[in-house]
Amino acid sequence: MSGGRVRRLLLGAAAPVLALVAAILITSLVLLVAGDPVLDTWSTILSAPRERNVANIINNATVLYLSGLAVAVGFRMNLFNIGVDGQYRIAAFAAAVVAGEAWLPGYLNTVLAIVVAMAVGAAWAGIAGLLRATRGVSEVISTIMLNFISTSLVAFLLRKAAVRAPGSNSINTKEIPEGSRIPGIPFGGGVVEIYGFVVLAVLSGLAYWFVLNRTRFGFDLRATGQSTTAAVASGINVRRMIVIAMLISGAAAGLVGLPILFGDAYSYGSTFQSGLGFSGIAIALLGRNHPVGIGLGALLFAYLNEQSNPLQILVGVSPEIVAITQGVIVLTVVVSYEVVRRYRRRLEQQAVAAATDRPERPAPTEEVAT
Amino acid sequence: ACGSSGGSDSSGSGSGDGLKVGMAYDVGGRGDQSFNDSAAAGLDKAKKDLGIETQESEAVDGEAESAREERLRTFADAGYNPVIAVGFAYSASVAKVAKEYPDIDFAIIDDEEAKGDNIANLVFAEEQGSFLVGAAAALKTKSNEVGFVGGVETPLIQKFEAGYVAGAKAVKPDITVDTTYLSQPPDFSGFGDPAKGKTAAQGMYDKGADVVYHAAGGSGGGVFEAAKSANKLAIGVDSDQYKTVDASLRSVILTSMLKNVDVAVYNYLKSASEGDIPTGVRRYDLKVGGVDYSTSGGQVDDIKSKLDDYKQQIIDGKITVPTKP
Amino acid sequence: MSAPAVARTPAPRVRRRSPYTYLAVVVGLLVAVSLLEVVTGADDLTSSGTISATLVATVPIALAALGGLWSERAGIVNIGLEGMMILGTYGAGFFGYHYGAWAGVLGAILLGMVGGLIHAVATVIFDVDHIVSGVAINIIALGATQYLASRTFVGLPGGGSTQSPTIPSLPSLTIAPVSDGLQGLEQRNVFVISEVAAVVRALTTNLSALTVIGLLLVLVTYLVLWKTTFGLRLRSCGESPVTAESLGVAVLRYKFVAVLISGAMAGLAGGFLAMVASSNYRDGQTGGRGYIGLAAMIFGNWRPGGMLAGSGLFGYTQTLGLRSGRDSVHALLLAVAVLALAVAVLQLRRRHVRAAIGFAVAGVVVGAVYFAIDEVADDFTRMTPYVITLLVLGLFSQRLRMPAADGESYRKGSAG
Amino acid sequence: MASVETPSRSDAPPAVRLRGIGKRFPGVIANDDINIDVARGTIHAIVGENGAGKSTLMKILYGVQPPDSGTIEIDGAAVTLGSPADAIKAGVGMVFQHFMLADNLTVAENVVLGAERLHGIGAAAREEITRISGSYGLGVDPDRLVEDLGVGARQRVEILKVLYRGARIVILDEPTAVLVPQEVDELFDNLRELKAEGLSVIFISHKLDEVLSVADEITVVRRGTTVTTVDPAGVTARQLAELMVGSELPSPSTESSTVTDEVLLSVRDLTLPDPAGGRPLVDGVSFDIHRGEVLGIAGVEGNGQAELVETIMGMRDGATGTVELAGTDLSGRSTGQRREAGIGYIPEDRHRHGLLLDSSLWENRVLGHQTRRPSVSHGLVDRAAARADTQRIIEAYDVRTPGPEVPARALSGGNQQKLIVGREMSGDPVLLIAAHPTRGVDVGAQAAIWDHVKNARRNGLAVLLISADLDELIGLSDRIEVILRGGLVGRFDPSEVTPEDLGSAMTGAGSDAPREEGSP
Ligand SMILES: Nc1ncnc2c1ncn2[C@@H]1O[C@H](COP(=O)(O)OP(=O)(O)OP(=O)(O)O)[C@@H](O)[C@H]1O
Ligand SMILES: Nc1ncnc2c1ncn2[C@@H]1O[C@H](COP(=O)(O)OP(=O)(O)OP(=O)(O)O)[C@@H](O)[C@H]1O
Ligand SMILES: [Mg+2]
Ligand SMILES: [Mg+2]
Repeated sequence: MSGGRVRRLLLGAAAPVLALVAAILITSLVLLVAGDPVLDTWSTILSAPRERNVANIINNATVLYLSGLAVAVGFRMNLFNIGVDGQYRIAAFAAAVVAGEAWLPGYLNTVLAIVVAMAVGAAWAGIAGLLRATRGVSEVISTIMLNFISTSLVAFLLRKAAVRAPGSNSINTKEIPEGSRIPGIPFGGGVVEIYGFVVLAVLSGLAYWFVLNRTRFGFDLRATGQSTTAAVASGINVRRMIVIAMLISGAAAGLVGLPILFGDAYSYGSTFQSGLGFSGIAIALLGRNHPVGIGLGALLFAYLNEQSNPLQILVGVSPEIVAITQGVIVLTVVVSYEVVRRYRRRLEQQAVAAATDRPERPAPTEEVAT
Repeated sequence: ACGSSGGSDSSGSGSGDGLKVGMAYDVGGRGDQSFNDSAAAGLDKAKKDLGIETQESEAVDGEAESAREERLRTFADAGYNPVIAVGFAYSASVAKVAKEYPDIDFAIIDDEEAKGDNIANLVFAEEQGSFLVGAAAALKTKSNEVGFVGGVETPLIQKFEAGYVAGAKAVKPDITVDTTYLSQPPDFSGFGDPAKGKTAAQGMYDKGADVVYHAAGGSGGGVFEAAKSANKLAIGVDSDQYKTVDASLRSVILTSMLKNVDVAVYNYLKSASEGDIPTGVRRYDLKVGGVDYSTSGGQVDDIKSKLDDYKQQIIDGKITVPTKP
Repeated sequence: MSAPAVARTPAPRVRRRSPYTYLAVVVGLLVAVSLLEVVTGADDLTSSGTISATLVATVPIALAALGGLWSERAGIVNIGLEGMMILGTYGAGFFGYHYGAWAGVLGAILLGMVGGLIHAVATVIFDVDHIVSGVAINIIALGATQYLASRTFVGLPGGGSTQSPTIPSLPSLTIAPVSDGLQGLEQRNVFVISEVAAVVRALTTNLSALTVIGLLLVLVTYLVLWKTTFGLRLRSCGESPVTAESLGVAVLRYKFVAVLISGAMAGLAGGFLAMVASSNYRDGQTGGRGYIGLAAMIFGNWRPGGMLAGSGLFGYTQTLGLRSGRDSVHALLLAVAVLALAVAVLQLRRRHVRAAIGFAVAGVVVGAVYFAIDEVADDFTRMTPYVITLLVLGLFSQRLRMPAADGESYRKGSAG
Repeated sequence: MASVETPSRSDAPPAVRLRGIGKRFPGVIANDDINIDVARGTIHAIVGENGAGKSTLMKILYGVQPPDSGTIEIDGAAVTLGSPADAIKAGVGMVFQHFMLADNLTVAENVVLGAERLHGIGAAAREEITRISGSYGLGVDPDRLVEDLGVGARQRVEILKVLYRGARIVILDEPTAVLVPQEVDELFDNLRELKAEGLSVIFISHKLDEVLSVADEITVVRRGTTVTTVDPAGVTARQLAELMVGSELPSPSTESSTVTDEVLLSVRDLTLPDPAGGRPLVDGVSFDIHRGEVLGIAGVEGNGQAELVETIMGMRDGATGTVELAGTDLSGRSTGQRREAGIGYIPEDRHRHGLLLDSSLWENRVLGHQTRRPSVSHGLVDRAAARADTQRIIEAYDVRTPGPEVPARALSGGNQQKLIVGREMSGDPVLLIAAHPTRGVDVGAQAAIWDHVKNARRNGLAVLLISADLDELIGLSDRIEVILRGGLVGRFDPSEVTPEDLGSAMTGAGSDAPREEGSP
């Protein structure tokens, strides 16, 4: 029994390790073919990050984690929310405006802004949910369209809402007052602090896990994701679930930009980080929609991003090389999990067969008629 | 102000020897046919003339603020001094990192917001150069209609638009100026989508414009192509694009608005190598030759005197060019 | 022996439409747009410039959509179209610059196929979830091209880490007598006649060889997929791979080939962007057109004709937005308002009162907006293609039918 | 072992000779030392309980799966069948247990697929299809979409596919499971015609009476091995069953009536319009079911019984009419609320509607009971309680599984079905809707399920039973209603009616029922 458990644990760990090694090999091959220094590249990427880099990695992972969660909520219900990107940008913008106006004092203002961000993200995603539930429009298309629309919409609104510092060429919303910012967690006395928001991200992960795995609602959501038809027959209102799942996904997406907003940028502007929603897709897939897996995926992506940044300066290699690594990891992880899954399934099958083959059937009798 | 960093480890006074310069480009980097390239040209010239050591790095699209900061820190940690950041996207990061490294000098292009004792802000009067090419367009148009294609609708590009429109109207008050932008921030694809540039310019030519000015970075190639197939004229931006475009497109380039980032970079490094690192805002306008219009191809030869007249009026302050459309 | 008398008689559905139906639709549209133009005075709606720009905007989307079609007809969802397109733009830039225009086309196809190959190996051989593979390909392709560009284009004349040098251009066709001859007619603004003249002019002015090839590929795809043995087998793999396998079709091989062709199409779409829509590789040039292609394919109900219509609608609205967007898109508002009111009447006749009210309100609101403003701000003209796509899908989406086994994993030996 | 003499042409080599066929799946021996001879021009039946290995054997003969051991001879020549293509070339054709048709392709496309070389894919192929269809009286229209066809017609398309390829050996895996008696008769006529033309037919069925009536020889397979081959003339169904499972052939006989006066389910004027605009799918259906009563619904597949059930369950939009359960009006309530009101539901398609195949058994126990104890309380899933209750079901219903943690997919069909029955019986329903509760389930499991239904009925449950198995209907029901084109058209007393009578009523024979397709 315990031997089997150890084997299972080993198997579970083997898959990601295998995937990582394969990804490193493939990336090295590309470097080699292109004539870039392979060893220098890896020694830079794999060197121990400094404290401030660790803080950056955690910060970026926080953001990516939220994005991965937002995507994963949809995935658990077989909804492919490509629109996290648009949702978080429009939500972060709304939150920045609200927080910048500071209608409420101090942290009340922060809470209000967070609520607004979640509501706006949810509403934006809800459009896709409604279209899917009432008109059968594939959420893949509608969220892609909504991404583009949100880009133009935010641009338009930003220029209406923007205040511009003299001499600045970027346009930003009003700065969030000091009292409403979320203080960072000092880290190693370094120059970079860890976003205080990381706490909220962890809580989000816990909530995700609890709601999906322990509550009736989560059960309904997962059941709908596995089989719509079975869900309908079991009494789940699938249309409502679609809308709700999209709303939750959108609300989670609404949080994505907030660590940056409240911990670093303090306003939304034209240089606000974009593309986080797409990384979220890869990370959710990488983490297999599991809250811990997503966390590891987010850390891995953040680590690779951070460590590749100085490549160009230090060894003259374009940092885009790690995108290859990241993409390949997404693939190889799935392949190795699949291999392990098949192996496990075989074990299960054997167990079932053993149970089924209880020798209760009579021994073959001779023929009765000739 | 130079005193604060004058004694820093790497910039010896009077000689460029040992000066290690780090340059952090915006997205696009060297070879973007736009202002990154122009900055690179200044760096190359400084390297050749001043015998300095250089290292470059460029931004990745959609990267985190921390990535920009980290890029600057990596330069600083590796002993590069000064560090030049190309583009206003670095504004916040320069302001932040410069505080962490008081002994290292930073320069930022296109931004006045990042302030500090060890920060030089190299900014340009794009509206003034644009005014001149606007005037050129108005002088050359036969249809009394000209166009402007902006890459991304940022305040920076709007300066180009404002100057261009003012210049055209100064020549012909009743002129029609069509303007459009290819994308709005945070979507910066308008600087890299020649197909869109082409379509937008084509629309203007079809409507009757016969000169179109682009401030659209890499999308500008599309504008030239549209001009070529419509057999009309276009105006380049940032560098003398007559010299860099494909030979087949040269005939359509009336002039280019020169934004001499290379000059700014070179001057900055030259001062640095002489031990006199500039800090604070340094505005490159018509007066100091920071912006200008180009004459290669000879298509503006006949109106050169008129343009130079406008130029003088701006330098003399008789004409104030607006910076907002 | 006679067929059993079983009481079950659903009428066979009418699925085949005659070519005349399509012709009627096209003519109808032309008349409608002409009418709109007359009413609103937005005369860029049907200028030959708009139409030829629409062609250029349409073809890459249509090619990407074709890529999706090939793959999904064989049962493999291809969300990696964007990545394959990106590879195509790089292929066109690299091979086009070094070896000439047609080599660029081949290079685009080839690199697109590399993307297709990864997808095929992952999904067909390793049975990886199609979405996962597609997403990974998008990441890899973007990173790989950026990385390769910085290795291969820096230092070349006009090249850099984000763009290739200019690619030599492909031959293009201009029939000057027709083009110039019709110019007058087009500009005279004769109802419908001028519009037809504009279309003919667009087709005879500066028409790139690749545009023609792209359009032909739509036709070829239709013929191959629906009129040949190969196509029948390929489609059967998307509808019911176990059935195909039980009849001796080498399902995996067909899927593999289909995904390769899909990559080739998407690559060509990228090549088109780099070589016809512009003249060099640019980082970020695809701008999400791969996703739009996917949308166009779904929009077109997984059929070449519909997919072309979807791409065309997209290309057209995008072009309008970029050209004289403020007027043209303004005019479209009126069209949308009228359409919504028409649908409202239709819904009322079907006794869907709530829907009817919804559409009527929407129609009135949009109509009011039309009359309240004179032109549409740029931000909103840029949204047009996306909003229109959403609107159209919202109105018509429920009849779509994707290949029955699309996206499902399939392993050999699972028949029975 | 072996027994019967090959009927007439004993000198000629058999059409198929299987020797020592073995096939293992991970943990399962599906086939082990199978030996069968099929003489030319005969119908050879193969019987055996669920999972005995019949389908596996046929897939081996059709080249879908390679055998681990053993030899195959066709017409005396040893062959290796690496793929269905090889088998087709060798003259073998197969109609699978689950139809192998692409719904969105036309009949013609389905038929020519893979055999395009014969007559192309155009007019010539269509002509050939029409010819074959005519000469065997299959009545198949090449231009219709398969999705528009009913089960019987699909079956004939499958046979046409085989004939089109010029097969000399035709395998039919459980072809009669979904057919009504008349359709079965038609099919058997077809088979005899094939036989007369010199084709060999291999025929698999769980319905032993049928087997006895049509086969020339019967081979019994038990636990992967051929037990014996018998002459149908010399055995009874009971003897056959004993050969298969070693136990008695159960029959769904009703005990004394337990029907009471108390109406539990009352359905009035239930109508479900066709979203596509055709005639209503359910057309003004009214009936009552009393406490302790089993109401059977007979009908040819596709006549609205599935829709009727789904409408009662509240799974369909746009229905009109009323559904009252124990005096409570359920119209307008959601499926979930209806379940809570006390409806248990055994769906027709257990894989699509009954189970989450990739979830554990205990999670499947929760399914459909998300609002009720013991599996859920206060909005939280009570995992321990759900597991415990699953264990109870496993024991009470003899679900063969190592435990409640395995995914449902790992269970065989019969065991999956027992789990569903157990689940739906828990929570003390007042009404059980059972759609084809024993379809594809072997005799042992079938008997167990019947027993559970009978017990529940004795305890006052009302049951709405839908089944294509007329013996099951007649045996279990207290009353039978016949559904035709969405409406109830006849009422029968199961103690008096024969399957043939029912079959006539189901097909609307004697009435003005339109024929499915133009028949020759
Ligand atoms: N693809 C497979 N993988 C693993 N095991 C399989 C597979 N196919 C069949 N089996 C096993 O082989 C056994 C024989 O299955 P088979 O389908 O041949 O039974 P059968 O006699 O046709 O049963 P039924 O009467 O229910 O159709 C099954 O019980 C199953 O355990
Ligand atoms: N493709 C497959 N891969 C793995 N296992 C399979 C596969 N197909 C069938 N099995 C296994 O075979 C067993 C029985 O399969 P199957 O559905 O043929 O059962 P059965 O006894 O024939 O039931 P039914 O009554 O539904 O015909 C199950 O344990 C199932 O997990
Ligand atoms: Mg079976
Ligand atoms: Mg079977």
